[in-house]
Amino acid sequence: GGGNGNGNGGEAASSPSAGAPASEAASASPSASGEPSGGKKQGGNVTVLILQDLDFLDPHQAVAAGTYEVLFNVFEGLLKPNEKGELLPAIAESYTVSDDGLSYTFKIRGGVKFHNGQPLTSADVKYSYARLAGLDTGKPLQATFGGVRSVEAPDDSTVVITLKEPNSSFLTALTAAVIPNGYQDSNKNPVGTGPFKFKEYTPGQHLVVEKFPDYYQAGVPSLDQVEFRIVSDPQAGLLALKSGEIDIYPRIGTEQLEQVASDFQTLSTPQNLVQLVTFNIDRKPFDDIRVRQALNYAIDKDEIIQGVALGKGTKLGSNLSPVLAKYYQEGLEDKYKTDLEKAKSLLKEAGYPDGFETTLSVPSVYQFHVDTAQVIAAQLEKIGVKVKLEPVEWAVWLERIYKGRDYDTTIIGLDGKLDPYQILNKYLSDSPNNFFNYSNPEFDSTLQAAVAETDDAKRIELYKKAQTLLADDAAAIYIMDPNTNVALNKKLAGYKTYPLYVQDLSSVYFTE
Amino acid sequence: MNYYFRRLFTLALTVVLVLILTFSVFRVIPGDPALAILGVEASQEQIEMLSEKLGTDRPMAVQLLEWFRGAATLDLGTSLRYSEPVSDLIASRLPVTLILALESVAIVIAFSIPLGIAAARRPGKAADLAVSVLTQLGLAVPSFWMGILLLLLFGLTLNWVPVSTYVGWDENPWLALRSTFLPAAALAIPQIAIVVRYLRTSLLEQLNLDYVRTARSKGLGDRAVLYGHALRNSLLPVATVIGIQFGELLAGSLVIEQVFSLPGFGSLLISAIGNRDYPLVQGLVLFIAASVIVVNFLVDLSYRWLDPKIKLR
Amino acid sequence: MVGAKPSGGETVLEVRDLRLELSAKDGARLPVLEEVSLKVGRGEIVGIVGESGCGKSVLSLSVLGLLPPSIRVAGGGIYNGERKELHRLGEKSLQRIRGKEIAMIFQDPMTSLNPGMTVGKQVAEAIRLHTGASKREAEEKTVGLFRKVGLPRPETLYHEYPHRLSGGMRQRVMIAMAVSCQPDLLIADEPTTALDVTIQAQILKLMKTLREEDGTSILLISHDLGLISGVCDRIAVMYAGRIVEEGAAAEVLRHPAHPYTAGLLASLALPSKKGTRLHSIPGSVPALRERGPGCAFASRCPYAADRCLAEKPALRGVAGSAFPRSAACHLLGEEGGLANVGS
Amino acid sequence: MSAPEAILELHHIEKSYAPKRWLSRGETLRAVDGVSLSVRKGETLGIVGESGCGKSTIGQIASLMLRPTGGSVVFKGEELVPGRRSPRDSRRSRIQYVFQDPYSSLNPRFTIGRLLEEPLAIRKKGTRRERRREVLRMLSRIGLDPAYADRYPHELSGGQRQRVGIARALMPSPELLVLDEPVSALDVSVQAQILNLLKDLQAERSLTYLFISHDLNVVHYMSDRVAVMYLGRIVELAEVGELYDGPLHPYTRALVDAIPDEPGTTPREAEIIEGELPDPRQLAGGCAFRARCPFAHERCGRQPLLEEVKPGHYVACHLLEPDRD
Amino acid sequence: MRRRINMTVGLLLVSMLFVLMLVSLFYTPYEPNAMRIADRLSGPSASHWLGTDNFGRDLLSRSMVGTQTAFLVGAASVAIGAAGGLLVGSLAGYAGKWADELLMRATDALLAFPGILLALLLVSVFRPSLLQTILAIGILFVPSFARVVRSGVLQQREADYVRAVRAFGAGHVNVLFVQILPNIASSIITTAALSFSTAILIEAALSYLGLGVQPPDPSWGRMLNESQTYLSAAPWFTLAPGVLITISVLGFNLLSDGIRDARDVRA
Ligand SMILES: Nc1ncnc2c1ncn2[C@@H]1O[C@H](COP(=O)(O)OP(=O)(O)OP(=O)(O)O)[C@@H](O)[C@H]1O
Ligand SMILES: Nc1ncnc2c1ncn2[C@@H]1O[C@H](COP(=O)(O)OP(=O)(O)OP(=O)(O)O)[C@@H](O)[C@H]1O
Ligand SMILES: [Mg+2]
Ligand SMILES: [Mg+2]
Repeated sequence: GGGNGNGNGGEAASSPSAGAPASEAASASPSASGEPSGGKKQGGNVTVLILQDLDFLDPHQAVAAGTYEVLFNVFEGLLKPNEKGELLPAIAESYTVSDDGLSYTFKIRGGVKFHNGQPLTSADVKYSYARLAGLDTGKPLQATFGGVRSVEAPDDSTVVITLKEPNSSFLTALTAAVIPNGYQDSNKNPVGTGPFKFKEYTPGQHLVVEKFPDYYQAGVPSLDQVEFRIVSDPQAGLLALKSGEIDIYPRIGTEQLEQVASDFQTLSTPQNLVQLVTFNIDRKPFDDIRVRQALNYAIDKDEIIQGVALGKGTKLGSNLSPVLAKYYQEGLEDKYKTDLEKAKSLLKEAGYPDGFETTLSVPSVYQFHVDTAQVIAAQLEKIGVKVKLEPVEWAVWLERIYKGRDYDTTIIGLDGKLDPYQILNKYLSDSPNNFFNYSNPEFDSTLQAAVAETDDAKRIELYKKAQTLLADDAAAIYIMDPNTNVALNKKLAGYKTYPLYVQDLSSVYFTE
Repeated sequence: MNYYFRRLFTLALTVVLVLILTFSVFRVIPGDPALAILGVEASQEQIEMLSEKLGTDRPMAVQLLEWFRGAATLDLGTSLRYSEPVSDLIASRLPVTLILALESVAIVIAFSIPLGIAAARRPGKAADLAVSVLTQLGLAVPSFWMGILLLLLFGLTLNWVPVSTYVGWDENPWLALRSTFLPAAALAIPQIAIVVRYLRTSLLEQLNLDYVRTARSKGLGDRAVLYGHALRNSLLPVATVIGIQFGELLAGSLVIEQVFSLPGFGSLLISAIGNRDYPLVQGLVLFIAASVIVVNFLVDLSYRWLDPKIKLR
Repeated sequence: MVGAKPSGGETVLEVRDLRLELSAKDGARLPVLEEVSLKVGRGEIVGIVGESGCGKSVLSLSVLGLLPPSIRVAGGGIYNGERKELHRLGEKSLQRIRGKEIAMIFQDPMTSLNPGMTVGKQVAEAIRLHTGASKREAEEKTVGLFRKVGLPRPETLYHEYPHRLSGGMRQRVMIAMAVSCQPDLLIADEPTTALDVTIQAQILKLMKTLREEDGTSILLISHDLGLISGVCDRIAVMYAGRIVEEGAAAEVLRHPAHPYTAGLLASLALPSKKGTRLHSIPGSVPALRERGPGCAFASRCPYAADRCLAEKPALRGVAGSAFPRSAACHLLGEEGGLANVGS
Repeated sequence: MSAPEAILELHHIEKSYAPKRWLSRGETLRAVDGVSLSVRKGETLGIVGESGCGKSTIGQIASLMLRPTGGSVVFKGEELVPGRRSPRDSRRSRIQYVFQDPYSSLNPRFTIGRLLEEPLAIRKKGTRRERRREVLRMLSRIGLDPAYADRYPHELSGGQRQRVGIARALMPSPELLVLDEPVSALDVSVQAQILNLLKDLQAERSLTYLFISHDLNVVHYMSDRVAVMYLGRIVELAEVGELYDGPLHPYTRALVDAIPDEPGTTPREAEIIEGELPDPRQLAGGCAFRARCPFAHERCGRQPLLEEVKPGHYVACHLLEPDRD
Repeated sequence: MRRRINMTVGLLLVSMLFVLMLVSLFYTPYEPNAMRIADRLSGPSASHWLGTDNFGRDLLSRSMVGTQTAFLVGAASVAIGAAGGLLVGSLAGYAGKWADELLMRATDALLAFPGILLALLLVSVFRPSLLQTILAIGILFVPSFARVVRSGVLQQREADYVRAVRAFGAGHVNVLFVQILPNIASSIITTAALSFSTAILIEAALSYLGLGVQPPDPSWGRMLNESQTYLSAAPWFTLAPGVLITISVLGFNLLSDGIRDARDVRA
């Protein structure tokens, strides 16, 4: 995923599954906006801007982050993340994990209804998760369900899920949507159990949802109807906001946020995203750690944060955002404090006294990255590294660079998850997504140990060590976690920001 | 008869050429539609599964043939990205682009004919010079920049027109017209300039022809000569130009829709190209090319009405 | 200077000392016509001959105020039968005269009809304009006119577009249009030049018939002396913007008074000259800008004297001729005796 | 009918124009339909006829500029295939063509000198110097000041341009000149100059002329023999005096009747044929003149052949058939 | 009068831009890619005449360097279009028959296709970049040049003066290059000038869509694209590139008109 900037961010990493074990509460994600003075008013219609169109209405097929963001209001899983990244029970009332960590038993909440009025039973859960795990076909619809051995529904209110091997990050997968047993029409007329129910969808234009009166949580939601309107151009979005045509503009550009600050409520929080410059470590000269370190020393992250994000970003030193405070290894951000002399001498040591030429490929759809790339090119110039910018189409980036690993350096934003394993596993030597070509046996064993570890404190230590290893190896240049900004109508209250790519409208309400 | 046959044959040939062209485009460019949909987190199995489901794992030639077979029965296939029939997607975006194009054509006609006449009536005089300066400027300002300027002026500064809200044609026709007025105007301005220039030249040419002298020698007044005789004959090249413009307007709307964030063909096509959603791209290209060609064909037919000399041989 | 043939002395058109000036691009004022005088009597056919560019067309256009904007009347006057000063009339009054009192036919029947309107409508338009006839009446009258000018199948022809007609047919349509409101005068500017030999003869015959039946006066313009000499009562010979000789057709041709007329006749490749060397006029017509102060023909004239180069000769009566005639040449004796020039 | 002294013979020349556009089925136009003709050395053969009857087509085929759809061209006993053989063939340059329009046939970007030099330069005859000398000599011969060599066509008068056109055709020293309406675009007073020049040149260089015109007087003046064409066919061919004094074909008669009277003579009562020229695309077959002919009867539904009715006088008309019997 | 005005103003504007381009090769007030984040989005001032962009880069310097891209794209694509058009057009016009039919149908097909759409598809085949943009626009121009050349050749081929030299035995090469092409040169030049401005417009549109010239290559269209984010905050950002596009298109259009008028005079 992208960044904040022009709202182009956020699509790169796009698995909807996220979460952390409910008991293990995550960090201090900032929540609700400043409570306005007026009292709460029931009802009302709200229009929320979204930047891209939806890919599928079927939550099991949908992969785009932008879709998950919207469908979050319509669907629920056994568990549901809150604004702090903690997993709370949703359809499930409670659950237990067997000692071997292989078997999960869920107790279904009573009185949960689907939008079509049908009451929810364990059969629906079984159908949904078996479908996701591909138990019939042998091919899981979602990778996170790959480790599921079986899903059983011993009675109407109990579901038992068995894994092939223990996995501490599995619980996050259970935020996946539950749909009615045997329901096939999700793409036309999605039916879920969330606070809002689907009303209509016009491709390229909007998706409208309305209040689901039978939602199991009383008084939720407050709004009668929410329209997610697709406005792909930020300038048009700004105009629409100003003219009152939309009420909530998530991921508004930083420039624009400042412009509307006086007339709107504004929020700006880290979004659990890692923007980084990656090296193709298999290629010369990046196979030499001194070169990678030299480039790290040459970069001035503060200048980038100033220039591209207007200061609204958090400096990073490894592949984890401080949003996940519990796992976050502090102090790595300044490991490679800008030092041009050191950078030059490292280059000299590596045999490049006059620098070298390289290509920085950047996905052209993300203006934020394109901008960052321009600043980086200017900074590297100072140590004699000539950077040729190569803007590539997103589809080309995915195929050639991400899958094909055919590049020198590239710049991208990697979406954060609620669980560090799912963030860091790209660096495993045998990971199909290891487009860095990073390979460090010590890192591999550390991460493997972390995911299998059941002890909380030990696991945290292992994850921190993994981060440090990445930083030591200068596996990439970790730049920042750009803030996500939201501008809201001043009459609205109760809006929560998540360390995830979601819009939660269930808590939003109008004030008098 | 023969004429129509030949025309239709050429038309069909043109469309097929255009389609093969687009298809080859997709043959050469890198980018896997399944990957484009699934993004970075997708596993290899997921990609393969999706490719199989989309049918993109088959050889290109098979896909092309299949697509043509479908297109022959007006089935444009299913969008890879939206898994909706391409024809439905086109239909859902058509009103916007069509209104935009038609509104522009209407604006073009409404403005260019009086301006052209004003310029041609007294060549070299003040009105002519003014029109000529205006048309030169109109031609030179890129329409999307004109759109930005209009947006800046009428949307941001004056707040005269709603911006960025596209109101459905079926919801409120009046608002729909109003919300597309600025982009339509931005699109129309360069085209007005073109038509005015053609009309002026053509009218001046006609006014210099012998038959105008004959008409005057009958005792007809200036207006009768202009409107009754010269104008009609000079509309012939203008009709051609407007026919060609329809295509330009359709294409121009691709760009202007981006400026005004209108949910028309433009955003659909650009995202379809980005997503390698080739049935959608093919469908859109086919549709646009076909409409351009059909409009040009209609213009050809209007020749018959405007110029009896052209025997449709 | 009265019409030679029928009906007394009534004049339908008089041009007196007309001078037309062309404003050139560089601002120069060039005389296109100088001191042109001409009368057309009722029922008379008057021919004007002269080479390309001598001013025949501008003369005819000036009568109805149809001159191009770059050419204006700079002297003299044009009067119709009622002695209205046509050159002073406003556009509105001229419109009432055009087509009704004075009508015109142009050289090229291919381009002189509106290609986008049926020929019938084009004729009916003129009728409705001047007589206020209804659509029906105008159509009936048009069909009648078509029949009169010898067009086949007049009813169906009414609805045809010009391009479906041959040149001769189009010229007949033009004539029908011109005579539709019984004008006193018909000006025909090279009406047959674009037509084939056999068709030319047909059209000239038709004009003659019109004069006989309706008494229409005709001003017939041509560059072909031989062709119109048989049709005209009187002819005027123009050279470089001036009338150099004028008189009864037969006399002018038989005894040309002006060296130019004589030279022209001598250079015609007539059957009688077979086997002999043709007499030719050396040089070519001077361009507008090259016209000096003297006689424009002087540079080509075998008899040119010093006076001819210095001074423009005026048109003067020629004595010793059965009908009134005049010529503009210094060689004519003071008393206007015929200089015996020519073959 | 070829005479022994023939320099150029045309045998059954046909030229039809197929409809231009691809896939359209319009009628083909037979511009020339079976014309045979022989031109004798040193004579002037005139061709008259109305516009579109195929005069220029014949002329261009005769000068090998156009390939006929049928028939052959024989020059001095040797068959030449127009358009097909090597263009630099020296025999080809023995026949030259003079265009009707003296303006459009001269490249506006070339000087007169270069225009005249071109025929020689293309054939790479002589050095530049020699060619230049040749050009200047030719200029003075046709009555133009050598200074004109550096002028451009638009600086010349019509008569001067036509002189240049003729001069250019003479540069390769041809034996036969095809003159396609060489004076039609000129003013009467200049026509005579050109006609005189042509006569002089013919005498000087013993040229043979194929002289095309629609002006019967000019043809009469120039020609020894005259062929009359009507819609792609020759309808009558005879010595000039005989043809004008005793035309046999009704169409020739109409043409001759339409000649204006000589100024000053007593007017004749001319007979004028009615009707318009038919569309050459829609000829029904048979005698093409049938529709306008006052004497037409059913025999005229067949195509009449060009037959010799008197020595040297050929006519294609059914009316004359009984005469022969 | 009117004629001379077209020519004069056109020449004036074009040569102004040309001089600007030449100057920009050696001198710009600032290094066009030098960033000064502290100065970002500052309005026009004495130190930055046209203000700065979102990286604090000097807009005047960037606009100046943009002329290079504009001229390059214009000249190169016109060259490609003219060369291709000359080849196709003269082949079609001169060879005639089926070659003509084939080539003309193909150009018809290309022409039936709206220009921008075609350029868009072509650029996406070639991947967006300066070179590919030039190629795409160049290909786009081939049909229009081909038509001009073909109709010129067809017209001239049957002109009497060409038939005359052919009668003297002139070869095809002579006829095409010595006789015909000089006489249709002016219409080719007119088309070229017009295409030049079209090229600038299309490049701007493509770059505006993000599909044409890519950073860090300077391009006016790209600048417009970047400026749109800051439309209300920094309206001057959009002005310099927009005005420059307008001026250059205006200049080349006027020049094209001027050439055409001049030709009319001689005819
Ligand atoms: N519209 C015009 N603009 C400028 N000059 C003109 C215009 N019309 C005529 N002239 C000039 O006026 C002079 C007389 O022209 P006019 O047309 O009367 O000649 P003409 O005798 O009719 O010749 P032709 O036999 O060729 O028709 C010519 O020198 C011509 O160049
Ligand atoms: N290239 C061509 N394509 C089609 N038809 C042609 C072509 N050239 C001539 N024709 C037709 O052939 C016929 C004879 O033409 P040609 O030029 O020989 O006639 P012409 O007797 O010289 O006429 P004019 O007196 O008008 O010069 C005409 O009907 C003409 O329309
Ligand atoms: Mg005239
Ligand atoms: Mg001819």
